[in-house]
Amino acid sequence: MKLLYFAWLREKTGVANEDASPPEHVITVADLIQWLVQRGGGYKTAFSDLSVVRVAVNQEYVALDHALAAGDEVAFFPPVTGG
Amino acid sequence: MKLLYFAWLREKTGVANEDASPPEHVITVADLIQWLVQRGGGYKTAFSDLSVVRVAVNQEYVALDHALAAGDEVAFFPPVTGG
Amino acid sequence: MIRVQQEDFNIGQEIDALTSGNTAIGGICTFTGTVRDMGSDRQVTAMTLEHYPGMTEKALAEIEAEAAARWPLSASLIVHRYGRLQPGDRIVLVITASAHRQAAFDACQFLMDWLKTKAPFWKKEEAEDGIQWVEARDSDDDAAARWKTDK
Amino acid sequence: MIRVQQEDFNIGQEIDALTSGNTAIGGICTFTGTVRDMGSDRQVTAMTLEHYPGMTEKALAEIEAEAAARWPLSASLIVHRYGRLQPGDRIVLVITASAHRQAAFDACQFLMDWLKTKAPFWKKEEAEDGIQWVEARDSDDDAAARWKTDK
Repeated sequence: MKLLYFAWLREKTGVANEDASPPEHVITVADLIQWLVQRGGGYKTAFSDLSVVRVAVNQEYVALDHALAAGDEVAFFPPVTGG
Repeated sequence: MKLLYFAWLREKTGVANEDASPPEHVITVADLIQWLVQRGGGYKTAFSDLSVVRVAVNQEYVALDHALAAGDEVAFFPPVTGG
Repeated sequence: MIRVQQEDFNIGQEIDALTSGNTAIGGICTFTGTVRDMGSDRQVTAMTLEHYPGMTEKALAEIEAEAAARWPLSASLIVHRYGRLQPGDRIVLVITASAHRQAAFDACQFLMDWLKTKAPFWKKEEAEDGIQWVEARDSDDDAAARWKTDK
Repeated sequence: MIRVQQEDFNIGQEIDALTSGNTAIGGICTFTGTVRDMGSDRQVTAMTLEHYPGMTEKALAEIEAEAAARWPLSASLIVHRYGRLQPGDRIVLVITASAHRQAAFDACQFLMDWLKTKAPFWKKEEAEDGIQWVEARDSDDDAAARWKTDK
């Protein structure tokens, strides 16, 4: 599973992208976030307020209860501010 | 009083502009039109359907009951179709 | 600013002249009207735009002033051509620039709607079956009516 | 057509490339977003636009396809820049061309509203009092919400 972080989520985690192999009990996006938060440090800070975190799986927006599959590209980023 | 005609009102009257001295009983735009219609010919045809005639006095849209003054510039034209 | 002219205009140059160097602008909306070959249901080969010199300039300046009063515009421009035009030719250009995107969009649309119903221009279309004056459309009146403030 | 690029664009050239020769077009609407020196209430000296390569192109193409499905467009273009920009610089360009004026206006506004809320770009502003990420605005969500078809 490939994880990507953008904008201040990238800055807070200190990671732009990483390969991750979450344990079997990680089914949904919410599970994945919980697993990342347990790493502590920047991850805990980055995910402290999920109301300002958006998630895309394979480049499509998804909700927190979206079920993940092996090989997914999961991106975390704040609400967009382009245009 | 200067009278101007545009688009098909110009074509039907056969006049682009003319100087006119209507009699004293011509008070409003409606009176002026009635006076012009009495000339017959192209004028009668041009003003046969007032729902498609617009009037500007001194380059401002006015209604048929607008009172005229000596020296006014009175323009007759169809609903506009620019843009 | 308003201009009534026979000559064509260059949209890019007009935008630059109107907005460049003004760093308070956040959005620029433009609308360009062009001659379609398919006018009122007939194949149009050319058209001629007649106008009322004097009143045209006055009407456009009034419309622009009203837009500037209703929206926070940094700059605006209306250019309207007259004379004989062919399919694909540009007829009219409206540019509105504002700090705010919605103001730029709304003012541009307001100006176009009012141009269509108030500015003294008349189109005469040439087609294979003859020449005729274009009739005003109710939809243009409806479009303009939505901006009435007394509703 | 969509493009995501670091380089600036020329509005006039983009309009010409997209529309010239197409005599079915009656109206062309464009919106250009530019960098304001007064961002979120602070004096901005520069900004950097980060994006999500891959998803950006996908999101823009989807948004454009939805506009083409909803309105009778003859042509459309979205160009969005990324990288470091300065006040007055162009950020985004949307062009919509249609036989009908209202369709061109509506589609252009729809595309801008969705770009603002869906396209994965993030702005970081540099000002005298420091550097900070721009926060999303509720007004942009409200603007996008009016196009929802299920309401």
